[in-house]
Amino acid sequence: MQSVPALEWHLYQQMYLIRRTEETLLDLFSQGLLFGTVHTCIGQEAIAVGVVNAIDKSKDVIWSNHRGHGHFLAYCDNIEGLIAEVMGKETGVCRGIGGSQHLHYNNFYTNGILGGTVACAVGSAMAEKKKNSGAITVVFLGDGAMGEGIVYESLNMASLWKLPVLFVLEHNQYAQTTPTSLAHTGDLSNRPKAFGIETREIKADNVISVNRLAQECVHKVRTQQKPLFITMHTYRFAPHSKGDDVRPAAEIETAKRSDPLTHMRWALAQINERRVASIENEVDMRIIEAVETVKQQLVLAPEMFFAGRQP
Amino acid sequence: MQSVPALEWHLYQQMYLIRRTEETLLDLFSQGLLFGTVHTCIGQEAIAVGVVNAIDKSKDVIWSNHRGHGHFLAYCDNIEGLIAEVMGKETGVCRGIGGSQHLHYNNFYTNGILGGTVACAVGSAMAEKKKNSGAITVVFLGDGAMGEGIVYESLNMASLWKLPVLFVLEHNQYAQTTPTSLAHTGDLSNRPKAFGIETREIKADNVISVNRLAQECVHKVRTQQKPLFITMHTYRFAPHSKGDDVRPAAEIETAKRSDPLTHMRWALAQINERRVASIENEVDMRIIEAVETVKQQLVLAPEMFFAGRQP
Amino acid sequence: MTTYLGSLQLHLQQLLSVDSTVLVMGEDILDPYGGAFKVTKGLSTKFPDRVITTPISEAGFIGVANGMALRGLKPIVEIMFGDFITLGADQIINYAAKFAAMYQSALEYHLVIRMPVGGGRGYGPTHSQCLEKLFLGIPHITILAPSIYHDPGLMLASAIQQPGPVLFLEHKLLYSQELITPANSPFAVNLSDESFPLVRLTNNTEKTADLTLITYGGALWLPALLQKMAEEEIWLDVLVPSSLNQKAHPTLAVSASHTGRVVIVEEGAGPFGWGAQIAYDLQHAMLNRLTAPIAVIHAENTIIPATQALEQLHLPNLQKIEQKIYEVLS
Amino acid sequence: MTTYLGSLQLHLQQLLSVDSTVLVMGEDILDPYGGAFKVTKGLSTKFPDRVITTPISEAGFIGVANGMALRGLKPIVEIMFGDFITLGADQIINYAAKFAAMYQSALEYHLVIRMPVGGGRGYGPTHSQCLEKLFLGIPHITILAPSIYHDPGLMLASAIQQPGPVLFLEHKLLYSQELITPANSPFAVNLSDESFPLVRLTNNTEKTADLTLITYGGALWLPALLQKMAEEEIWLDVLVPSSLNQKAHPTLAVSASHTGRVVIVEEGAGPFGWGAQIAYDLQHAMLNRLTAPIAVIHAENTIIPATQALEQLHLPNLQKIEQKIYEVLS
Ligand SMILES: Cc1ncc(C[n+]2csc(CCOP(=O)(O)OP(=O)(O)O)c2C)c(N)n1
Ligand SMILES: Cc1ncc(C[n+]2csc(CCOP(=O)(O)OP(=O)(O)O)c2C)c(N)n1
Ligand SMILES: [Mg+2]
Ligand SMILES: [Mg+2]
Repeated sequence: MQSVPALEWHLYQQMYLIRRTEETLLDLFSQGLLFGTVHTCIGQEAIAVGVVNAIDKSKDVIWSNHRGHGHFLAYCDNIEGLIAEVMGKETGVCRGIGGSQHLHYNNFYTNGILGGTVACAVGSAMAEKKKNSGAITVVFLGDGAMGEGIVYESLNMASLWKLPVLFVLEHNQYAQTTPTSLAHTGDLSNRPKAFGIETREIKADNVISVNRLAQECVHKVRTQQKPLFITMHTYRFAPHSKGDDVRPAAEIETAKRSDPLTHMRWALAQINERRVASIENEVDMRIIEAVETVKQQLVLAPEMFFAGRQP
Repeated sequence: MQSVPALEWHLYQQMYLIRRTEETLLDLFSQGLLFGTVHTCIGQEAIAVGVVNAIDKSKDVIWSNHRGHGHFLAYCDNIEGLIAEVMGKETGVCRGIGGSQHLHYNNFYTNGILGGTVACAVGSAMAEKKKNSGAITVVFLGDGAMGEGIVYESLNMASLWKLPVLFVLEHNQYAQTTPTSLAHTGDLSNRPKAFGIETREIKADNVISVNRLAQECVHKVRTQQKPLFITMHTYRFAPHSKGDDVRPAAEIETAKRSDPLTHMRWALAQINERRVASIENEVDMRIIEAVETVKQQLVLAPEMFFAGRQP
Repeated sequence: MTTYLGSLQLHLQQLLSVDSTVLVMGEDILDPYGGAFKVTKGLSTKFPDRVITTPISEAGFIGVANGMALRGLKPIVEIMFGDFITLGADQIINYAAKFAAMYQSALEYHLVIRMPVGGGRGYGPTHSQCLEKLFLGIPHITILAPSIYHDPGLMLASAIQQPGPVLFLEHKLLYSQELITPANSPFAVNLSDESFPLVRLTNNTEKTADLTLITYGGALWLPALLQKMAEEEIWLDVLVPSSLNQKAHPTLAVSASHTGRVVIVEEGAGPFGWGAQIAYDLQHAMLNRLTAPIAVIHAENTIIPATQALEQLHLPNLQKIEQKIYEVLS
Repeated sequence: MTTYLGSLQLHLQQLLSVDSTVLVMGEDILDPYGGAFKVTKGLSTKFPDRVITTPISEAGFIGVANGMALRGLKPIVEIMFGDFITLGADQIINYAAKFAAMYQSALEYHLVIRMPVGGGRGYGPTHSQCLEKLFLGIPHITILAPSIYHDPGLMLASAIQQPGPVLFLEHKLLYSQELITPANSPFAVNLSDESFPLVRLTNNTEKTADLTLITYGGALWLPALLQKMAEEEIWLDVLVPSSLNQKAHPTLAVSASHTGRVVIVEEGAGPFGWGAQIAYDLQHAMLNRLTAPIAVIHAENTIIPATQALEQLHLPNLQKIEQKIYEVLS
């Protein structure tokens, strides 16, 4: 039996946890137990897990987007805080006020408005540099968000001011229902290059390779104090949010053949199938428990929320 | 005596007219006869004249910016309409309401807000393409304006939709008081390239070469129905607007050695000094007359202007 | 039966059919998806050249629409959620709204920007706002907000003929609603004879009303309110303008001078909204005839919470409105 | 003698001296130029690391400031002309204003956005506006507008300690003006004891005032108006708040309930401005004590013309205000 480093088990555990948590959220949605919007990263987990496990969680800053559950769970493993938030309970990380698209926890931030997060990320990188904290900032954005002008303003400033920010483009070929070819010209990686930013590119179906590349990049950003941009080619298996999928079924099926989760499961199962099962079992139990707990929880008391009103 | 095509005399005449008109505006400003802001293109005339004389003035569209007098005069030769506008008289092309930064005449448009004009230009190119008018759009922007995100949104759309728009970057090395090195990274020409747009570059001190390149580009844009981006390296000899110059005097002096006006004058004078003098004389007279006429003119009657108010 | 959505879809089709200068732009508007709220459903199949799906570049494509409008086309732009209109603020305020007056030119300029607004779906702080207050009082912008008592499609058809930029607000909760007309309404409904009509509703056509209620847009609480008040024998004169960026419609003052009591309801959060100006205009027109201070109800002065129960409490709702009516009547 | 500009310069220097987390960003703010209106003059020489000149990317650098503020720095951002704030609307409304409430977190978050506003210099339609109405009524934004009766530098120092984003409006005509204090004013001046004080001015301390005049910001016509009215024996109680994005200061209603007559003057163009809400609050608080309708004067409901003579007629001016006062008094 070949020995596998603890890291790999950990990365698999996180990917599985994200997948199952999001599947659970979709179930809860179908059951009418959850309201609003949910954007899952099913199929893209290798990015969240690979990248977030490359940073220093004690100090580095993350800016995520509308599709942020995976980044969040990889960052803090707080299943209950996330489910409660999405279900609108007071125990959610933002007490149910932000919801799925507006998460904040320690150094983790998201916003439901595309593009602007990238400027904020450049700002947090600048702040940490000024404070000499040694922290870097990672910002996740989609191919669609590359349509926003503020992204280019931000690339320019990050490069101009030599800021420690790692841009992670999750290129899943679609923005909602729009294929990249109807939204962009040229290779998206050329754009950061034009602003003097070094780039990397990877097919993000193997969490180990993603993590290895991310580690290299994080190190570079931290030591050289300048930005770097990684394009991660990926695909989401689930609809944009719920039931709004117009992609060809065959295309989705083909993409699923490079499911990062299945592949890693297969590899690890070769080594220790029981361990895989036990990891999964543990995660399943945690999620079930989290859901049961959250179901019992309350919505934030109105007087608590409205106390924060402006006069 | 060597024969020189009529075009060259015409280009010189226009450059001279622009230079003298703007010097006159600065004088009027100093005399307190004119109020607000005036941004002159003194030193950059070869761009306005070279490019605008390459288009089909009967149908092509121009979007200009805060530094638009030169583009305007090269387009329509309307000295009186411009001076009156800047002096706030009812005979101005916008009846004195727009002022120096907000000009419109036939297919010529400007706005005092940087960047947004580029999106409008892409829109006018799209409109003319949809209408099959055969018209192209030219948009002038400065190196500073390349800081605005909407410029990149526009480059992307122009390229994506294959629109007949010619971007002309007047790279005068400064935005107001800020040298390019404090505002941008990398070579600005790489940015349009990253959006799949073909680029050209020229030192814009010779109006003939500028015009030749512009003709080639206009032809290409019109026949191939896709965008093109020219970077014109230039320098302004006068302050940004009035008295706000912090550039080293020596730098300005050096730049003046490649004054496109002086150079062409010298070349033409070799051939026919009297003709040069007579062209200049005629222009001088026209400007003097225009100023005298405009001075007598009135401000738009308040009831005329305020009739356009919203209820 | 016609729904709000159906009317918009129908009239968009007609507009594109009859006028070849009309075109539609926005994010994800192509078939089979047909836009986040389905308003453009079927359109790109029929008019592939004039239905343009855009990159996620709200500022940019509003700018593109500006350029098109100046060159004689009539773009109808969809902003996927009204909350994103912040990104187009410059193109609307410093470009679209200024062209005609700034150039002093009799421009043929037509542009409509459609956007779904409002809460009630648990979409959270950045996908639920009514941000029209951003543009109220900006000269030369027309702001329209058809309710279910208006015909939104008809209004859209008029909007694209209107000179200057038009912001066209569609409350997201209305799409699935059946339109209410004098024929199918349980309450008396009247529409003024204007392109952007004022609707007048009452729960008693015989009696003088006790109170003037003024609102616009979503207002799905209205039928229940009329019913409830009728049960209490409180007679309401309800006025629902569809054009917002102008001083109070004269009929508002007429009604208010009869009732002397006015409640204004708007969904936008916080003060400084539409209602404040309408209240100003009314007190200015007929101070002496007011028997009670004019009251404005708006959403609470904070962000819109994602969690449903709190969202309901955040927005103006039946209970808050009833209570305010009693307060003003007492 | 301290000018408005001098006060801002001085306090900026002090702020950067005493608090190493404060930094300043904007276009063309470095020495020797020191910004389009010279507010940052001298600053970059003293604090080269904390005075950052930016590309022309208003949305982007407000976003950068947002990120910095979330991470514990206190950025003071300059927008060269207030008209360009449209480009930052999304970062202000959907980011800055939402963070604290949306994240339900006791964020230490400080951000001030300074901007020169207003007309009178012939800069034309896109460089002369008072666009604060865009942000009035947006929850969780503080909007400040020091007049020459306030100390703008002191207010700036308080502003950067204020939680949440602050928009700080500096009327461009004020920079060169000497600050008016109780000591050097020909009229009685009082400041309330608040960080963002309400100023009270009167042309007669003995008599009960005939009319309450409420205004903010530029208002350079004020001394001449007080003088003129004094000659006519019309006694004014003038109230000048410095904090705008909130309901009427209680003192306003107190004054209005004594005089019964109120004129509100604001420089923004068109209706739906600050004055409408203040008028609403006043009629709501004391309808019975109003002897005349409240009147609001704002700039004309159109763009600001470049030509000077028309610009003067566009803005609220002495003559229009006088006339309105007579109207309200009669
Ligand atoms: C400014 C803005 N415009 C539009 C939207 C609506 N929207 C949310 S997600 C999305 C698609 C984003 O695509 P991409 O960036 O590729 O991310 P993905 O969903 O593929 O992960 C759109 C259009 C938004 N949230 N913000
Ligand atoms: C959106 C916006 N931001 C800032 C300004 C103020 N401004 C006017 S011109 C200028 C410098 C522009 O530089 P550049 O684009 O290089 O043109 P140049 O003046 O050199 O011709 C600035 C900052 C503006 N008009 N619009
Ligand atoms: Mg995508
Ligand atoms: Mg320049």
